[in-house]
Amino acid sequence: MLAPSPTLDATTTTGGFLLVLSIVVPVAGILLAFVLGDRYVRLVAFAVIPIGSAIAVAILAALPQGNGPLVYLLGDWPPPLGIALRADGLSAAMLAAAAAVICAVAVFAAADFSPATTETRAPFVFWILLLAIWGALNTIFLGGDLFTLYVALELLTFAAVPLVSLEGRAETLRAAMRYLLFALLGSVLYLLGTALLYGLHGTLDIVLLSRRVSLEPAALVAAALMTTGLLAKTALFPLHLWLPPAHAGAPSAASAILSGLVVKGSFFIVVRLWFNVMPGLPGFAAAQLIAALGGAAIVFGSVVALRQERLKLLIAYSTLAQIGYLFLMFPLAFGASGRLESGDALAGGLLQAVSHATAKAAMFLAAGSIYATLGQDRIPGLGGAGRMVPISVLAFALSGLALMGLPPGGAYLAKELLLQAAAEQGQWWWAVLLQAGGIFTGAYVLLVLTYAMAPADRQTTLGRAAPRMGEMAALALALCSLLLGLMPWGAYLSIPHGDASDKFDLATISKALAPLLGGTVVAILLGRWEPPLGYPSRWTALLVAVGPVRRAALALSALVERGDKVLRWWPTACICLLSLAALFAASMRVAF
Amino acid sequence: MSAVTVFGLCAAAAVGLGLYGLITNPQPLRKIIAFNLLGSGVFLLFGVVGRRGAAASIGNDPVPQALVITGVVVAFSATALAIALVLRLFQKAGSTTLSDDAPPGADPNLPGG
Amino acid sequence: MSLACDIITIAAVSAGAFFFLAGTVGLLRFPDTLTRLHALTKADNLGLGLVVLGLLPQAGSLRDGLKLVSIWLLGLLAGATVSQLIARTARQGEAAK
Amino acid sequence: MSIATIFEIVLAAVVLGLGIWTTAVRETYSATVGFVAYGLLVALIWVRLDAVDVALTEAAIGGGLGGVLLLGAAARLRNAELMVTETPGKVTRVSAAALSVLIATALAGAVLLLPDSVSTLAPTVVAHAWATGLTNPVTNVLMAFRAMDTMLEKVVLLLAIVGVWSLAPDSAWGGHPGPRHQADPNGVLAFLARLLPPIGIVVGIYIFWTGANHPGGAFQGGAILASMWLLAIMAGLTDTPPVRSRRLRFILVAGPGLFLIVGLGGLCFGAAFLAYPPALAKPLILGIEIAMILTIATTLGLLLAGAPERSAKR
Repeated sequence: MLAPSPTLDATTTTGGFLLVLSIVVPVAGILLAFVLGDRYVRLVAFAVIPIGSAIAVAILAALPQGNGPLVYLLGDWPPPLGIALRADGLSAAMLAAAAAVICAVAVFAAADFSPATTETRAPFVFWILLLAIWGALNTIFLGGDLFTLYVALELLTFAAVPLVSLEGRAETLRAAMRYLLFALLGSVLYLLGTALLYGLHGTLDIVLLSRRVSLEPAALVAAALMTTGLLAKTALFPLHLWLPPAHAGAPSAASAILSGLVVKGSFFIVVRLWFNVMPGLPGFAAAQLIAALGGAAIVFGSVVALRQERLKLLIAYSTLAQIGYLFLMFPLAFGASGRLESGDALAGGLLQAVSHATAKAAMFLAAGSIYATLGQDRIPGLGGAGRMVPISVLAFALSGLALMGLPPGGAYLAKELLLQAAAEQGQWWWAVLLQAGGIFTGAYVLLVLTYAMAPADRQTTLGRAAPRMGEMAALALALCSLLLGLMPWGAYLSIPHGDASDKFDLATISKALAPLLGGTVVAILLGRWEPPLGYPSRWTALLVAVGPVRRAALALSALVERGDKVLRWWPTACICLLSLAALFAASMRVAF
Repeated sequence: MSAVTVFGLCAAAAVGLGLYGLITNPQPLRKIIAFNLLGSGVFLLFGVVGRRGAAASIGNDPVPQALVITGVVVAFSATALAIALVLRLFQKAGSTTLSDDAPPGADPNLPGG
Repeated sequence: MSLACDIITIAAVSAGAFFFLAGTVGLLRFPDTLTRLHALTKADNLGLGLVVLGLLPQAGSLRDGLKLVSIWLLGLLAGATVSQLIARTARQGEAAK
Repeated sequence: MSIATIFEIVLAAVVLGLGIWTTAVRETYSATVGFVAYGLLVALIWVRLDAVDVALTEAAIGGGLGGVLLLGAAARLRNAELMVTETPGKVTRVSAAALSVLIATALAGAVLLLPDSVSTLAPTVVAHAWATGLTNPVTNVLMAFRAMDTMLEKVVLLLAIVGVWSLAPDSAWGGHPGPRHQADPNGVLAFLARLLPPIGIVVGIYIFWTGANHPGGAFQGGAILASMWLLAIMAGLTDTPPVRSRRLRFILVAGPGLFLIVGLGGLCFGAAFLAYPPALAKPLILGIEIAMILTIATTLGLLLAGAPERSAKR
């Protein structure tokens, strides 16, 4: 992260206009697509996406040339009166990730949502909302004002909810409704916090606030409310009631966007809030609390994921676990003193977010192709997928490897940075969770691959052939995630040199093997389904040998699943939300 | 007691009421109404904050006022979208319950698509 | 002059408030829709009219006065239409029973 | 204690009483009616807080259009209420109440304990009013200093329309939103729908026009225009336009579109994106607002009408 230099905050820097364009171009696309309608909707999206991506690349290129963040003052009004857009390394990384995912999803969806000669509902809605999500995310990554961020968050919600219910079935409508209501609750809590902060300091500008915020009761209440509100929108355990049905019920292209990008929007604002707006406020206890929720999410989400019968639900629950993973960086970055200590950990966390965005989107796209070809996505019925849609299965496997944290993936580099920070600060318990996260990911990826590589138990294909372009888009995105560790991140995130993944020695290999081997064990213990036909009898013998342990493990995981049902009940989730707000306020109080 | 105190308390109470209603009311439409109560409480809080900032012969800081007007529009759009969803859900499923159909502990439903 | 104005204001607004009070009590206490409507329209027509009448002497300019009167007229119009509609719906509801 | 304070306390108590009633009453329809009354009284609170712009908005939305929206939904959902829905148990209710009280108390404490050194932008806003030539400070903030928020908010409205439309059945896409209203052409409603709109349109435009220098503005005026349109629709005098109508689509993006174009003009030829040259500021802002009032009125009307239900006649 580049340190914001105080003198540069209040003037527009050269190249600042790029920030405006990265918001304005998708917005213009929305308006144009809405007016033209008919078969032009997709055309407009395809015209806007390359331009927007070029702008993201231009920002990436422009940032290292200045000595500080890019700044643009909207209307030439300096804060606190006006609104500033700012791009630091974090924003640039997220902008690039968003552009990559949007491009891949657009290629994937080109066939699914191709407009007919007369206008039809689904393509019209999908392409407009895709551009809307992009515009909203760019605003979130660049916005320098807490209220602008609120409007952008709402823009994101309004774009995401109709995507969930695009297919119009009753259960997707129900999922969309729960998502909308819970997200609205989250954003209202965020807005409450903004009101208090304005009352305290008379500004909502992030840089100005960071200089003014001090330890006051009202600031604590504001920080706690805003954090919990954003966590509800991010679906951090136990506030995940809306996520699994919403992400699993949406069309695959939409699921990829929702899971890969939309939850990162509110996550990014949490990061801004904790690291930029009020770095002195949260403190040790609150950082431990937020990461504890993350740890719980990893264990809980992974165990429930392993019990899912449908592939898309499995991936949705895995998103839940991966979201938890993102929050492990908080205590490592803040350190025992409660001050921002390790920029490495922050860089690791953001890198994790970027690599999850790409890998998870690739995974959903691959699952979408598999689903379309097989006509269903029951995991025990995946047999034959390896032959029918080899590219998609490969994309699934590669994105799985990237998520597990295998070199040279972005997640690998992120995990190394976080482990290093954990070792330096003696917070070994987070190191354990970091490894556990990789192992659990290994478990469900291996589980799915085992069935996908098995021979088909029937010859007929029920669905239609997946379009080749879509499969390639998923593969490209998965490769992108797997190669993230090789990118020159130094200019954007504070990553120490010499840590790059060009040393493939024994230690690296053993690190790579740990999630695979551990994952196999976990998959055997917690996988619910009978092994697929045609597998060697040794496999069955092994299952018999570990029978009692496996039964116990399965009973335990059944219990966890029942717990998930309770937590996903509306009143329980809301009560958890309010309790968390109280807990955060209390833990922040402890800190000083 | 000044207007700031009275209405500040009123705003906080409206937030509390809205939260309670949002949690405990089972019907989506009632949840939407509760969300609007909650929202109006938050907006009033902005108003109280702005009233404290009365200066330069303006009775209420114009910036929070502008934020509230924007917020009211957003909240209204949210209400409209939520109501359209509820109506469509009712039309499609014949009920407006938000909970999953599967009873707790049972296997998840087989694919519906 | 201003004293006379104030007296008119106090008298008329108080009378208006009384009609509003009476109308509200009627709305809450009367047994069926039609009688309740009767109470309500009294509050609208007379109460609002008297309040507007009382405020007229306090109006700063002719424009403000016109605004006040038009508020009363619009209130009358809306009240009359809505009570008509409610009464009609109520009668249909009775006929259906 | 002055009379004003007593009035304020009574007002707050009545508002809260209505809020409690709205939350606690059994029937959804009653709750809706309670909420409409609540919204209107909250507008009075805004007047007492000396925020007349917000009061107008709150009255138009909280009590007005929002009320119509909720009442319409409650009427259509009457049958749904008969079905048994899972009511949370006592433990849940008590803990929910306890937590809500806790949060409300914390908030009340936070507000009342705000430091005495008041932080406000009011003097800054007034000091920069020269830049636009408008004297209503709220309009200045909305249209100049925080113009980005206002533009994005218009995009939010557009997305709400897309979201509502997306709920249409595939067969009805492109058709008319909402049910076709039938009313006795010689009845009272039709009479009112002929008599009121001319007055309403004048009032709406007045509120919009006066917004440059006095409380009012595009949104408040647009809400009144929208309600006049809805009245005509409900009286069966006119129908909602089919959603595939190109002209309708154009009106719906006119506001944010013009905003964007003016903003880009500032980026290319002026000081910055969304910066107005001082000499042209007033006409530019008024131009954007004229486009916006059309967009807002149409958007609000269509949000109330709902998803397309009837396919357009070919």
